Amino acid sequence: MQDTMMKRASELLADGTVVRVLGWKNGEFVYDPTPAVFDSAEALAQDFVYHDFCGSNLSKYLIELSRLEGKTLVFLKPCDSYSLNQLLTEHRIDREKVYIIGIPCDGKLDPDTVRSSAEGILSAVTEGDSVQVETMYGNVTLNKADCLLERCTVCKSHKVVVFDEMLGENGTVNPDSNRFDMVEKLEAMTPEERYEFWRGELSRCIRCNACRNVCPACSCEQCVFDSPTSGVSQKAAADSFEENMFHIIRAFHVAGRCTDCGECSRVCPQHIPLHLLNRKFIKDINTYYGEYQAGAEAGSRAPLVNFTMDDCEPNVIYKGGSK
Amino acid sequence: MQVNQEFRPKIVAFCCNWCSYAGADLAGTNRSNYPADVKIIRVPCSCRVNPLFILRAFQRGADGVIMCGCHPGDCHYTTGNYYARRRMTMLFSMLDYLGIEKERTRVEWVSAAEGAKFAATMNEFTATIKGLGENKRLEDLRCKTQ
Amino acid sequence: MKKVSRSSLDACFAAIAASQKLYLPVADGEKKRGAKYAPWFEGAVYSTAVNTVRSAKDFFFPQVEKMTRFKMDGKQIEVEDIRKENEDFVIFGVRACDAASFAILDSVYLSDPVDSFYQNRREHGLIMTMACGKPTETCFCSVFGIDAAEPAGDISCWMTEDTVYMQANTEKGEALLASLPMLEDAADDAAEETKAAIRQVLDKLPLKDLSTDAFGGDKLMKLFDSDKWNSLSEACLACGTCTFVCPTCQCYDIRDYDTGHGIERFRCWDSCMYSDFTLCAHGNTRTTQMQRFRQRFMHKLVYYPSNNNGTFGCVGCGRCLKSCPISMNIVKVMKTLGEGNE
Amino acid sequence: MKQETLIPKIGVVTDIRIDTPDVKTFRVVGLDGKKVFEHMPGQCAMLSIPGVGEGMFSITSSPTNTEFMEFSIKKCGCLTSWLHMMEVGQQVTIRGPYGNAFPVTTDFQGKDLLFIAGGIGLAPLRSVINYCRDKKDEFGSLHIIYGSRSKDDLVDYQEILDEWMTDDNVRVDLTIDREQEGWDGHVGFIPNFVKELKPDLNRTVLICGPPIMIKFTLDGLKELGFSEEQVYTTMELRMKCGIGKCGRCNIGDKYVCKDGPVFRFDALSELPNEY
Repeated sequence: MQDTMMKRASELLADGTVVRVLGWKNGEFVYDPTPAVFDSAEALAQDFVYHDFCGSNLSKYLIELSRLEGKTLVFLKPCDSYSLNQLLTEHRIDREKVYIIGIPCDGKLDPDTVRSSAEGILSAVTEGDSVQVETMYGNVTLNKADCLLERCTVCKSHKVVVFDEMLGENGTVNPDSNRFDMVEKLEAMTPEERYEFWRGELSRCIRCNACRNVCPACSCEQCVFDSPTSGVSQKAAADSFEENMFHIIRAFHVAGRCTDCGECSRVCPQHIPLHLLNRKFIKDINTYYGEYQAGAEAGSRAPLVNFTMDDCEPNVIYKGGSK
Repeated sequence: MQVNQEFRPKIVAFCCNWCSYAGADLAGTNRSNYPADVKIIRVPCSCRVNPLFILRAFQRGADGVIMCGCHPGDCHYTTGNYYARRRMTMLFSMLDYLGIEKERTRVEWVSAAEGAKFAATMNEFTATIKGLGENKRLEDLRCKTQ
Repeated sequence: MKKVSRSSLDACFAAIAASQKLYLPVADGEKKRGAKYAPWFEGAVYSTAVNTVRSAKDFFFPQVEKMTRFKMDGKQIEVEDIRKENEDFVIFGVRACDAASFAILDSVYLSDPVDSFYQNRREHGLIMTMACGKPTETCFCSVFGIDAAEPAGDISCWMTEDTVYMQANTEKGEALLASLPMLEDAADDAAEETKAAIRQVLDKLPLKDLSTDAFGGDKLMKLFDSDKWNSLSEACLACGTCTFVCPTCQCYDIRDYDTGHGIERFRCWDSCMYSDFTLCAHGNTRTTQMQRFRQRFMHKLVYYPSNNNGTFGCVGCGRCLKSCPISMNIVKVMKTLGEGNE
Repeated sequence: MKQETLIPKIGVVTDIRIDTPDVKTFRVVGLDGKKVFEHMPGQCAMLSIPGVGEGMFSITSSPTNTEFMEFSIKKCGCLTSWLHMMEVGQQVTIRGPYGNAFPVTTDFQGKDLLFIAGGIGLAPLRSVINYCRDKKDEFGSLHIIYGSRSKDDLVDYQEILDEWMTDDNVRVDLTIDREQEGWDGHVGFIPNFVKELKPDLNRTVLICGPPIMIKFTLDGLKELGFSEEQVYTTMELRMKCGIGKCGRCNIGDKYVCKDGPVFRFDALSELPNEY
């Protein structure tokens, strides 16, 4: 795949369709490619990579890049294409300035998960369903399914929803994704258990803002949490309230716009399952206001900036079991 | 020292200027009783209530937060409360999801003519909160007086 | 040198914890993939993970620290000094890199004027280090002259399959070891074999040959003006992950919080990666992410050495290599800037 | 427990003088009515209103003033706006003194000095000017070139007229940016004015003002034949701790709060241009 991508990118650079390519750059190790902009075939040949550790979502970078002169070529995985669509809906990206090549994806690996069963990774190669890891302390063969990023284990869609051209076969939406299982499990708990669960998770937060800054839906020029006059500006999670508030408000701000790309959970240095907050909102929206997938089509109206006369009343949440 | 004193909850009520605030006024002129523990904050429309307001109320020591607005369809600004309705449903559901007692939050539609409903709602809500006791799960320890 | 069997290690912890707070790394987080320092409790399992997600600097320079309280009354202000003498505590299992980071923090906080908050914690903390049995590919402490087989601290420990060796380096450490009855005497060279084994692994680390030649105070302008910063920083998300997990990042912010019954002044970690780090009323001196990104690495590799006799402000713990959302880190920066600049 | 510089003392504002529409001068003493601490010309102090913010301000009164300290503060942000609303009797928190000072006891001894200030930039220099006037025999003559947007924006105008201009040892040249009714002095920007005046090349120069003014004035001085070793300035960046630990006010490896705020230009030109 990498070679095909590189070849196509070089062609598009050569014929002037695009002036730069947004992709992944080879890292120090096998698992740490960095998003990078390439402006020549030589640069691509030198550093461009695409493999199973290229998990990062490139769509947010296009906000900046689409403001530059000339077109930018971007490679989008199915997840990323939903984010891009959502950004198009919000008029954050100029579609004319972006050339999208869709690339199929069958799940990306989580370096941290690999590391937890293979300390001292020197190389890792995917071969079918397994990952061959060479470590400083010997070779290990892992099951690929066990090393995937959380979002990939419950993949919602293999379909690239917006593209100018597709490399390889486009996939389909996966209606059998059980991505809400954990949300349901939490809902079934008692409030006390839920409270304990979330305290345990959120108390680890170090307020590094990685979740916010990586989030394609968090595209505000200035965040409410950065405003010195808002009164909520706190760099540090000074107490449990701050921790709760930051994550509630952040999830709320992206509710209805979150495409469930899972970047927040991927980047969290403390492995807080932040996707569970977003998925709760997605699930609630689906339940109360009808099925909605943010980013599935450009231009759709997000549920929280929409209404119907006969929406359910807020007391709906008091009804029905522990729900 | 305060020992064995009856628990007096702090309750914040966000009332829309056009209906619920007038409803509260009517409750007053009609001499309907409702607890003094309810602190009313007048907002131009229920839609003005940002989720942050609700959280901030809890941070500052509220034990319960209720939002009152015009009945759906009666909004002074035509559609404000429809948006508020969705927003609060989502927020309250999230609070519940985080294990914060859902009974501490409520939305009630009170028109300018419903003074009695306002008083009754506040009485009932205050009783509920009294039953729940102090807000412990969404408190900011720094704001507690020693 | 003393020794204790691994089966008696728990008893050893219990004995320490009986008289003071003891913190040790335990598995943490979703699927227990990380490790964190936690207060010892009955049944706590010491995690041998090569490093905790957060560094040990938290013990001396916590993320949030209350400094002063103000009572405001009309035009009057009353200042309340809320500092208290810290209680004694012991941290077990600090790695050589983190142990070396304390010296770096010391040179900032214990230089005149002394930071009494930090000093207070430092004086009451006892550090028990643990040699790295299984260093990992992200480790590069040797680049900064740190020997993972010979960690510093008040007490250094080495762990084998069945035994833990402990060597006191300070009087404080000596006293603690003397108070533990379950320790047996061991030959002074008992840990040599373990050390040799560790050094063998260290010698195979992929990053061991990272060069620091291109860095230091005397290279200031050359590095500052390098055109490589643009491409290095282009993907940076401006989050503070690298700074917050870093054992040597020491910048802080001072903020006031209105509690409704007074003002609490606290300090919290700050990150030079944040846009408001240098924001003044008249504008910002670092307006682009490239400038902020450059500041972080210049501080570690140039400014800090320039002010501290050439000591680098990095200890090679590798945390930023594991945590950065876009996998940009000090190793990549050093390699890129070092190219052709030796 | 040890003295902690980060824990401030209380100061009382005993007098407020309105200098210009956006600059006020505050007189501050301790709770005991005496000076809170001693300082040298050019040093700064952290003033704060708890809950509003804390900021570094240069002490504009001369150390030779044994009764009080003064701060000339321009209203430009959150904290300064609050300070401008203060009334006499208001308490503020104060800590310091921070930073180095102008080398008045060493390099400046016996020298003729040239002060070039723009707008609020006079504030830090006023401390030096009055120090030198009070210790006449330690310094040569003083030449002050001061300019502002308009006559109303001249800080300490009354003091300039009444005290500095009447002092035989001091020469004052004033300028404003644009023609104004009731102004018969020079009109024009400071860099050009300095070039026109052709000040004596032996003088040691102290510049303070907006960055753009400093830049062009320095170019002008070099054209006239001044060397960078002769010129001093004082800097300002965002500060939190004031003691070189919080890590934000650095220019290269120098912290403005600790190694500055006074820099000689030859030292500054060896540092990155990040200010």
